[in-house]
Amino acid sequence: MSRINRTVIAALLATAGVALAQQPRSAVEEIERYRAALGDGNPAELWEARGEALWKEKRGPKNASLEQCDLGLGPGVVKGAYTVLPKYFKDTDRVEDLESRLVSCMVSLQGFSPEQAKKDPFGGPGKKVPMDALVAYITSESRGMKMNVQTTHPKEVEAYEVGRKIFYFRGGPHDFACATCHGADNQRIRLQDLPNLRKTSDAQKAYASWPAYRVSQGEVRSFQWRLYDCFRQQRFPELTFVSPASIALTTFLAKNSNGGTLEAPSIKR
Amino acid sequence: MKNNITIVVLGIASAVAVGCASMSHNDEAALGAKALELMKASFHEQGQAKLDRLDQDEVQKVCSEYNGDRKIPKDVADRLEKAELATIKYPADGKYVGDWKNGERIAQSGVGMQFTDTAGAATGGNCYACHELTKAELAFGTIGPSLYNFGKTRGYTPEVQKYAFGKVYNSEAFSACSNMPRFGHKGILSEQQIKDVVALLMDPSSPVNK
Amino acid sequence: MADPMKIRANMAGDKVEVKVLMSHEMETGQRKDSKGAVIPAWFIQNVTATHNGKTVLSAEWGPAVAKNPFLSFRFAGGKPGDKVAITWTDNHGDKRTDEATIA
Amino acid sequence: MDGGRRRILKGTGGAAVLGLAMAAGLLRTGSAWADWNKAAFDTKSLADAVKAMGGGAPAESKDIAITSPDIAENGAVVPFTIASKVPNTESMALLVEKNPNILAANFQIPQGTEPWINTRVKMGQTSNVIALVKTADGKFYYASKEVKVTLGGCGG
Repeated sequence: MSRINRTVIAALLATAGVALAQQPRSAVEEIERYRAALGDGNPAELWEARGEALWKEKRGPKNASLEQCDLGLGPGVVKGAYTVLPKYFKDTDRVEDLESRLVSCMVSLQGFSPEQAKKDPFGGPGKKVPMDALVAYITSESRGMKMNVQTTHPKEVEAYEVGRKIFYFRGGPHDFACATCHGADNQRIRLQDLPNLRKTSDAQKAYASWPAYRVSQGEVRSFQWRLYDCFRQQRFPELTFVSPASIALTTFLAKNSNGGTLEAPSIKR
Repeated sequence: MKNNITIVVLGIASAVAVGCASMSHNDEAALGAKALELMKASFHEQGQAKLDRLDQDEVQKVCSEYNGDRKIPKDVADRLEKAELATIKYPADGKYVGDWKNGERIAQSGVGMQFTDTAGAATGGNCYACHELTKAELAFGTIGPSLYNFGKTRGYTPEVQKYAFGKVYNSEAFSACSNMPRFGHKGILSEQQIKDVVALLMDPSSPVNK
Repeated sequence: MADPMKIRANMAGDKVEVKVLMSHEMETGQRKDSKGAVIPAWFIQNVTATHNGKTVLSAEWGPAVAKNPFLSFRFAGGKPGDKVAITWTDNHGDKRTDEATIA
Repeated sequence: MDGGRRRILKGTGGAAVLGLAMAAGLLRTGSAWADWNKAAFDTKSLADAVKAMGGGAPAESKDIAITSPDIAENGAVVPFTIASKVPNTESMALLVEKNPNILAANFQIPQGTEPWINTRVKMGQTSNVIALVKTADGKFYYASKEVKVTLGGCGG
């Protein structure tokens, strides 16, 4: 808004007796107020409730629930599980993040084919998918707990190191890497703050705020979606859901956030 | 290949075991190869975005290695800048400055070349994503420096016009491993579009210089 | 079948503060799909809140109310243990009622 | 959507088309129309909206407060709290001047309910937002403030 407009409106408000309580605040301060106003009443709760019901519902060819799924802390333990993911799992002999682990459990416990389990990774307008709801529920059960990802198994070490390489990988017509936007302190794209994911404090805050309800889309978005859409905007080809590169990159980012308190599902622009 | 991976993993494991933060060049190269292999298997082509977007050119390869705490050595930077400078195709008519109003539209628009975009459709430069340009637009990014008053402070000279054209055409020619896309070299913006963006920066009547 | 609402009703001083989240697309009828066809409007038109059978709020909404709507309001005369019921009706005639206990 | 409905009614009038329109959810049947003021939701200006609600010219009032951020990070969800100290407030509405239709929501406030509402609306662009109050004696009062809608994210 031009300065003149602001003055006119301030005058109008003053005339109307609605006193401007403060001096005009900066754009960044106003965005902070916007976010704070949304914090109370996060529609992600609707997904969490749906996810909890889905977790307990008997589904698939084996007509079984997911309740015996081992998310990393033993079969059936949901509380805190998200804080240790991604993690190496012996039964599948690979490192899995939450979404890929859910796919594995849908296959092993419920009898879905891998294709069926991966078919609808993300919701959209008028399309609710089980994956988003399960992710919302499971992460909400770790809310307030500290991230604690370990790289003790050689495959965990490898995933972390490969993930680091992917983070710095520049490609596509625009030469973008993850690091292009997330490699320096105190930067913004348009008005959005960009966390420096090379720095512990930023990585903690950023990673631990996903998944999130995105108001611009009206959907709960998982971390797999976060990477998928970042790569789209990097002008890369389409990232395959729960692909090895996505899990490696997640391992790198998740471990860098260790010690950060999970504040998810959160609400974001 | 399988043997190679095992060796890489062992290399990493030992590096971690001794609490070593930096790895040898060989380990990094092997990891890079592994990462590329994994990426090729983890992305699929969609729309205009084919898998060859993962094939890095020299700038992308070198700048992926020199990142974060590893600063690019001066001789490597000089070599890159020289090679990139040679790619710039300056306008045959010698005119660098187009229409700033169109330049403003290009600076605002971030569409183009994503797998969700229509191939061949006009693309934007998305300058505001990273740069402050005018006082009217509050939603500007700070990845790049403020370009407000670009022409006013530098002077509306042909030399600055030419520099601005070249910088937008191929930023790597002036600053190796810059975060800024090579808009001309990579065919993101046409010559005319770059002229229009130059006008936004260099036209005395552009809001950038108000 | 619409998803359940998420309703919270808490004492705030001598009043009851109600916060409710509803699961609804709130499609404006102005958007187009990827093929260029207009997506028909689909939105909640009426919301009614009752406490002990008495209406404590009623609302008419247009499609400009945000997707997955949030609504908060306060009324007097309630006490912990009482029930608050919310009903919405959309322009398809779909309807949903949920209830919460005042805490 | 209402424009679409009028077009269908005027343009063809065929029963089959109407049937299709109903099936597509463009038209509704039944009594729900009765308690949804379609005329008011079709209006484009404050004056017309008030007229459709059965009032005359609204007066600006200092007893109405709109609380919201001055800048919305995304227009899809903009949070507002509206509160009225106007005596005998009977209903409160939220209007967004530059939306395709100005009226976003209207709340009936019975005795015992505080004239205070917190909700979220969509804004297509930077606009004045108006809180409109109707009193028990049929008078209308309003207050307004501008909210800027910014382009979020990477802009792509």
